[in-house]
Amino acid sequence: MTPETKIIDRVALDKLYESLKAAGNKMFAPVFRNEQTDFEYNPSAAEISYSHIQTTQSVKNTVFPKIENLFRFESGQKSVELVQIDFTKVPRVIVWNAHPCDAAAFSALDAVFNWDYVDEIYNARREKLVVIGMSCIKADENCFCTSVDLGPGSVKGSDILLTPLANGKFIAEILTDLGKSIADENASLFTASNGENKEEVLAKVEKHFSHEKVTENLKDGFENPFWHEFSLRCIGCGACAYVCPICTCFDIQDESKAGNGRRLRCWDSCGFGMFTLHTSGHNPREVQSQRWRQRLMHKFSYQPDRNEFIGCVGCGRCSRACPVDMNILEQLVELEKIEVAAK
Amino acid sequence: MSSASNHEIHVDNSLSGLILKHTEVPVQKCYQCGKCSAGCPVVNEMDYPPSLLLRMLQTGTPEMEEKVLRSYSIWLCLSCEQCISRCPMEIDIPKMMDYLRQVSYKKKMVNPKAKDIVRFHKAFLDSIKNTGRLYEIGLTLDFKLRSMNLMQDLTTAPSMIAKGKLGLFPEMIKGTKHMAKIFAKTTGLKSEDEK
Amino acid sequence: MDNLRKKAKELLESKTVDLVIGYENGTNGKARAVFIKDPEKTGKLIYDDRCKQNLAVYLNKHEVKHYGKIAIVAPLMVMRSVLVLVSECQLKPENIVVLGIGEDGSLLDFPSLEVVEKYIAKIPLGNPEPDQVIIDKLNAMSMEQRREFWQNELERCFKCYACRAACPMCYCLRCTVECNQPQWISAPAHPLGNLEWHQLRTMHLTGRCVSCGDCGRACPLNIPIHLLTMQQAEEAFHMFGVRAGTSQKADSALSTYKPDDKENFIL
Amino acid sequence: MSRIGVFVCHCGENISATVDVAKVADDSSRLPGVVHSVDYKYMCSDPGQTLVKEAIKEHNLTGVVVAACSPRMHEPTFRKACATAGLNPYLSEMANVREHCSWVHDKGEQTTQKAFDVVRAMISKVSNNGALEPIKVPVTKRALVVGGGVAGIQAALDIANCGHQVILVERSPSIGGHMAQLSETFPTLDCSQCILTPRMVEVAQHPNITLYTYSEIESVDGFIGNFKVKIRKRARNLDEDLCTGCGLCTTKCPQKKIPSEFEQGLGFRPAIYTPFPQAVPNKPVIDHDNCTYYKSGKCKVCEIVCPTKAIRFEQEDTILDVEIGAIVLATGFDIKRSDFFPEYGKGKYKDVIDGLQFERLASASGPTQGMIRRPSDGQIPKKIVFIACAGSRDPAKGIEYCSKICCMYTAKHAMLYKHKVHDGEAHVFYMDIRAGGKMYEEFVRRAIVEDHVNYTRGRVSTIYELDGKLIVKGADTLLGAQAVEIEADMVVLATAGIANDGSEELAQKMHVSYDEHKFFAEAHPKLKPVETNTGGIFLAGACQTTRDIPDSVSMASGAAVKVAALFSSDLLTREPIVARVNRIPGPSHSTCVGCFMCQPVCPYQAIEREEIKDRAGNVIKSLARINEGLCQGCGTCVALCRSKSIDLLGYTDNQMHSEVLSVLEEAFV
Amino acid sequence: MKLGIYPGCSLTGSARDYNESVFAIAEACDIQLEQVPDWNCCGATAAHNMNKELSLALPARILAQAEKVGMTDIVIPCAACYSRLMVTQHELNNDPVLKNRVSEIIEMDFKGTTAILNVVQMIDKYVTPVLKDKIVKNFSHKVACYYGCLMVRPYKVLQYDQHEDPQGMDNVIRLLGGTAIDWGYKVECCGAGLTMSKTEIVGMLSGKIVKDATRRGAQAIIVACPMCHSNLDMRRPAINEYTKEKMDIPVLYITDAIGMALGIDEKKLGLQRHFVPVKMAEYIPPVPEPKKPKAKEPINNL
Amino acid sequence: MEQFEPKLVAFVCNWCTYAGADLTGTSRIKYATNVRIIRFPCTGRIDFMLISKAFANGADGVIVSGCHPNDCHYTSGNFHARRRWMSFNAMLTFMGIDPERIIFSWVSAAEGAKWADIVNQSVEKIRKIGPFTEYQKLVQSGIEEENFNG
Repeated sequence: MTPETKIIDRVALDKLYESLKAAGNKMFAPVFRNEQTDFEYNPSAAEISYSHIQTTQSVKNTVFPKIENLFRFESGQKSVELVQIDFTKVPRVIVWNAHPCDAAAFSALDAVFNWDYVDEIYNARREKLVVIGMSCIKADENCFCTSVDLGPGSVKGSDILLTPLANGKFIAEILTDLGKSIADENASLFTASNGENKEEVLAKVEKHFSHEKVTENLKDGFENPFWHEFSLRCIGCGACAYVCPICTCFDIQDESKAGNGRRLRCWDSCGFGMFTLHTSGHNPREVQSQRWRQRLMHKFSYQPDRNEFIGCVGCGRCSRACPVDMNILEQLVELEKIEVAAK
Repeated sequence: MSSASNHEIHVDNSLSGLILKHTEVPVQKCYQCGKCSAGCPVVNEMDYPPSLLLRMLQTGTPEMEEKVLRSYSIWLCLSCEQCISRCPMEIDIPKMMDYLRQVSYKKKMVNPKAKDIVRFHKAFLDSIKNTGRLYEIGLTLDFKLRSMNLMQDLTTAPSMIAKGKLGLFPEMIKGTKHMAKIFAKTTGLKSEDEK
Repeated sequence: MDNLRKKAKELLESKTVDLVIGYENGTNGKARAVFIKDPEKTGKLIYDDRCKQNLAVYLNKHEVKHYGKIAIVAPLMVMRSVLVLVSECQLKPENIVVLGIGEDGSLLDFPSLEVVEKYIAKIPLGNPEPDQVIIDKLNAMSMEQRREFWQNELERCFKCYACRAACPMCYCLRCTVECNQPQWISAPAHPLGNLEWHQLRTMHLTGRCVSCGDCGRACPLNIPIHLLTMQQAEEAFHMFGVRAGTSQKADSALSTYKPDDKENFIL
Repeated sequence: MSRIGVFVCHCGENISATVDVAKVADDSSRLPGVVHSVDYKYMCSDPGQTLVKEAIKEHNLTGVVVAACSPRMHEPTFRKACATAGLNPYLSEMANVREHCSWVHDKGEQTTQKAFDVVRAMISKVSNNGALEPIKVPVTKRALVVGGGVAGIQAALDIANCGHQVILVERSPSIGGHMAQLSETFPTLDCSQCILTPRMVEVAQHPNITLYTYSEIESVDGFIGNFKVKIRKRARNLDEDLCTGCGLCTTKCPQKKIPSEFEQGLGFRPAIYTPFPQAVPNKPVIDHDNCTYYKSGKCKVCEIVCPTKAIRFEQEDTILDVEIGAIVLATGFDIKRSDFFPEYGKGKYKDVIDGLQFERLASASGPTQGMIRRPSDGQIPKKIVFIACAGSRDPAKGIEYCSKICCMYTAKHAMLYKHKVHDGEAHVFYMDIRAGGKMYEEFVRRAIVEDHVNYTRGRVSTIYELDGKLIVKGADTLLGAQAVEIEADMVVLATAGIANDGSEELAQKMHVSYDEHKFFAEAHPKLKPVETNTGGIFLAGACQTTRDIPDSVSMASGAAVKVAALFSSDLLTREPIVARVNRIPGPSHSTCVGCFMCQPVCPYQAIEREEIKDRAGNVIKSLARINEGLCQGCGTCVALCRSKSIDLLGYTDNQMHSEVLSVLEEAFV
Repeated sequence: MKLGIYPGCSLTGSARDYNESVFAIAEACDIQLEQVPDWNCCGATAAHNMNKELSLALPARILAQAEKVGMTDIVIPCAACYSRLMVTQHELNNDPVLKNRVSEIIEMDFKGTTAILNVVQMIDKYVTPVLKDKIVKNFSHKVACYYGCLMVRPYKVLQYDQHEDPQGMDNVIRLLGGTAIDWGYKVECCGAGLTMSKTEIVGMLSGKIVKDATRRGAQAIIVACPMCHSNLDMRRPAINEYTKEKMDIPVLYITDAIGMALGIDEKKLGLQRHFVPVKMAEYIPPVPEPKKPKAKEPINNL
Repeated sequence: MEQFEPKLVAFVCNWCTYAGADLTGTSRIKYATNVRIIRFPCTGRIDFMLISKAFANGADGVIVSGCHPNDCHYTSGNFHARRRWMSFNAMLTFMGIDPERIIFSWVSAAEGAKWADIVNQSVEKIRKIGPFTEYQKLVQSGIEEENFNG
């Protein structure tokens, strides 16, 4: 469809939110609580934060929850019976007020979950997902979306992208059919655009590096001493992976009692020491530098290779969450500069 | 069998508690064997032998503590370290005595018989404070004046001078200002140049 | 700071140590860990109020250990962590030089760990004031309120294990959460799994926590989990008279006992 | 999948009166893994056991649960039954439905439900059981007694009189120990040698006792019932069969001025000598360090005079290999010598002596024939100062403890002196008098009241010599710590009793634990005072702490009974309930991180350090390892281990975990 | 051979003689002694009696001064100063906070790495090895070596010699050809710091020492401390009052004895400055031992 | 109203409390049926995690019992256990989980009657406190599936 642009004011926006919520959609919107802003299911319109730069966690929880059941099982004396999950019961989820980086991340997730295996449950959730984006008018020193081909006003991944104007109103770019249907259903809340220019209000995010150059450098960078040098500080926690909108490592667990239970999957991280431990005792990524390398290589070398996109949207969450200041931007800038190790 | 054996001695506000806190000398450890008193060279001149002082402190009663602080013994102690070198409980009595003297002096409870000793120490320190080194004639005169005991040593001094053992003029070190500062910082008094 | 740099340089130049672990200026006005092998680079070292990370966490890191003899910039909590690690055979005393930092930020000269012990013996140990205030507040609440508080806090945990990774005492090769025969702890980050995990962490740090607060600082979700271990540190002291990280040979709270340990709940 | 058989016992009506046993059996049969389930009147009876045995064979069972009485009662019965039927006995468990159920509850559904829950828990546990092999130990019925003092003599005689072989090893050339050196004994003042020497002779003549004197323990391997001991029999340079003990060699030896060990340096002996006239065996040894022949290659006077030609200069030490079932350590104690005390002259004053030296002076067989003479000039001392607590209760000197025997022997010494030198003055400096024992307090009072021994409460600071007198500077703490100075002719220090020289080394060889003062550690301070934490090794006498003769003798008899009890059966079976540190493949080898916090927890010192080395021999890792011979299976280390690297066989994490889970399944009450 | 020296106040005044003999024997053995620059008084007994920080700061300044010019070894002839400096260095090395505090007080860096030698240690290390060839006249006298308190105590800090029966000076005397007697007052206190304020007590304490040495037939008392020397030598009137007889046993520094054996001029050693005249040269062979009753030897019972 | 019947699990040591409970049986002293006994070699073996597991799996109360201090068959297992329980108690209290649901006791092999008392008292106590629902709620909540199934 051809995108169209409308205007919506704050009061109408809140009304839009409440009406979507009232219609039985599960709303996922950012709230300021516990000294940080993070997405929550179904907060009231008044609770929603519009002033934050970045939430602690990403929105991947909507399609790739931190824990989800894969199936249930019940055992009799002789046999075990599987009970499948009814995917039709997946509710429609509307991600409200997602920044362009988060919105863009869904396409990366789509690629991962449909690459060599089509993940039914993921797709079931994804199909029911609506993204109402929000352009960034503020950014901080950890943001680098412009370096990964995105930007504070990037429309990628949003069904509707809002951009707040100085006068308190919002530009609403209706980008997809899904977006259009929402706008049409609530047409009374929107007014026509007067040619407001969103570029004027967007945050300025400097381009720090060329990701193409980084990808190129990484091709022969497996044995680069860089990894050891730059990962000494890393303590091997999973904070970066857990807040990342694109990281998708997971673990599969069975939980049962008296023979009945469920198989579930939950988040994991390639940064954990035992992530790649084999039964034989061999661990191909034995030390942290190898695991850190894996994280960066995966995002900037393997994924571009395999799925033709970079596994990073420049949201800067990992740098903010890192307890030991493993700043990814700093490292990418270094990686752009670094000489490829002699072959 | 293993068990943690960190038996700690309780620190309270009694004098023995303060001693423990400030000098780490555990008065409560004394079991009154008397070996310190047995070996003390000046025990016969003391009003309370060292082991008795420890016992008095162990009682923790204000009366006993006052007696200790007003005692002549604490000033008479020569710091010869004989007691600690033989004490089975390794109670550092000289260190304790140092502390008791400081408290006794601060609380103005110095035993009248010990006034001379205090005067001498003060004269000694003043001498260093002013010149950086000990000026023996100055010290002697100063001390005599302070103690008003002008006749004592009248016989030795002239022969000392004769033997070349007393310099008539004080030796000054270069860092006298430095010394004054050290005194000021440790005694809390202002040094000359800061006034 | 100059003293610190000078001393670090001396140690590297004289090859007394192979590596200096300290703090440097990080990105965005933060301070962070730095690893220096080259004496010429000791100018990077800093020490100020931003230097809060417990650097001892690196002493058990494979790649760091590999360097050999290490000097570590050590404010009190690092000193104490070093002693805990020595007492738990994770660190050889001959492989560590403690570049002590006094309470006023000055460099303290520690010729040996014995002197570190003596130094610590003279310092009143306990939880940092602001944390203790919160602990006291929690303790003043009713049992119900406390449960609610912790349930709300711990529910948010998504098990990134930053708390574990940041703690110098969490050095196990295989954490109990990674055991699956039996599965002691539910692996997923659901409320029960979270509660079990934090109980486990708290119990395993009882009498071993040096109250550095790094677990809480590391938590990306700002869950005040450090209060749990800090409270236990205080309890271990009250109940057993044991403070972690005061001696190289410390008998830790739970691996020793006194026949006259006092409790009031056993019938 | 497990194949488990469940056997529910009625125990007559003991169980069936309150528990619906048929229902329990029936419900159990429907549980996953259960292939056979029956109830029966008396499971422990022969036909009952046959039921179990047949079911094992018929249903090819992999596990058995017997729901009956307490396992403390019949666990061995059913394990044995399983074993006869070819099922590993540790694959059977008992569910206690009698003591813990039918006897304590009334008849009703709930009681039956409880019985079923307990059975279900045991089924769950047993499906996680592993086959274990009981640790079976044949018992070699020969005891080794180390140390030939009064405790060793008593233990050896008691064991030998039970009909068992005993090897008695003594380090010095004769048995007798310190007791042989004593003059009289408190509180009866009877002659020590008179009561000891008959027992020494009895040892030598006992058909069940093999005596190795002048011998030491070289090494000990093995474990309870099966120790392999190497004994170094030092060369006496003598054909012991030929030697008649006539003593001609000793009288003719040209070296005569060697300080005698037995006389505590107060007398002399030649280079070929027996330590004292009543020595057992009464055969001399040659002291190589002082023998002219060994020093210069000439002399051989002894060889020439020996009427039986028994001297063998070329003889060498021999190592004897012996198999031993139990060991009694009776290595005794030693005392600090006067050179340990810098403030008392550090040994430079000849007339400052220790208590054992005084014993020799007072002994009728001693160097002065019992006359109290001072060592420096042989004069009879007119004033003796006895100093108690010399070294004891003195943390600065490293000895915090009370040596226990000094108060008594000091009183005895003062008394003996007063009895021998009537006009002499005896002063005792003491700190406290500890005279707990039958007739002990009375004895001390007698010294003070009847024999006018002057007791002063205080410690002596220093002693120095002046004009042949010893100036003793002490204080009288009962007089306000007044200084006391005594000019004495002789000073006797009641020096601290300490662990015998080499006891640490011996303890390490034996793998028994010892305290910080190197005294051997008992297994339990109250309930196992003669056992060590190492099975099969027992303690007697002063090697555990200083103690007097009656205490030593009673302890020796106690140890002898322990040995006899151990020897009462041929085979010792130990349950294989021991802890084990896990092993995993690859570079980690184990999940153990080597924090060794488990070590202080183990009461049996069963946790050792194992070093994992690479091919080049570099240590890459230290791991905890459980010595299964020492482990008693309490499992405290298991619960303490943070990385869950230790498990307890028979009570594994898996077993306990599944038991807890299944006991709480479904319908509970 | 170059060594640092901290003379201490008394060596510039009442113990000038000691200073002279130390320098004289050093010169004779090719040891150059260089004073710690701009040294100050160590504070002696007075400071630690009255003020703990001061008692540490004063010695710390001295050591810091030495460190500043790169002196690694310093000799301290005065036993009191020796003890104070050793104690200070020990305490500060064991307490980094106190070390910082004291560094701040003295406004100087204090490392605490100086090797501190007392005079006997210096003799052992640098004089004894060359002594044999230099002795011109055996010091064949019977003397009592007196160590006093502060050279051997506190033992835990000083770790010097056997603290109840030190042998350092005795060995030197034997090396010089003399006899060192065993006596009861080797490590007793002479009264030290009370010399001015409680002279009668000093008279008693020193009197006991002098009397015991005399009674045992010593021809001189050998000391290595200016305080001991002044109490035993200068306080004779008080001593005589206590002993009720005139004591004329001279008191020599250990360095005097060495100097005499090396044939150094008495004036150069400063012997003329001693109060009790030293006429050692006149003494010919030592007095024979008083005959003891013949010892009965213990009987060998074999 | 039907009376609430609490579920209790008892972790006991083999040498004292298990034997004590046997004595209760041989003495035919009656007590409540609500308890299930699990035998351990020693209180030192009892991992605090097992107590957590019991609660997570539906126990309303846990009894932990072993030899009196100084009576441990293995010398010191109960001393170590005591420290562990002291710490565990302190932690639970701080987390707002009232440790009153865990009943610790020393019961010797001679104290058959005491064992019956302990069980009866414990059952009464837990009955009064009520079922441990808070804990069991935790077990089921938080899974996304529950979220989308409403």
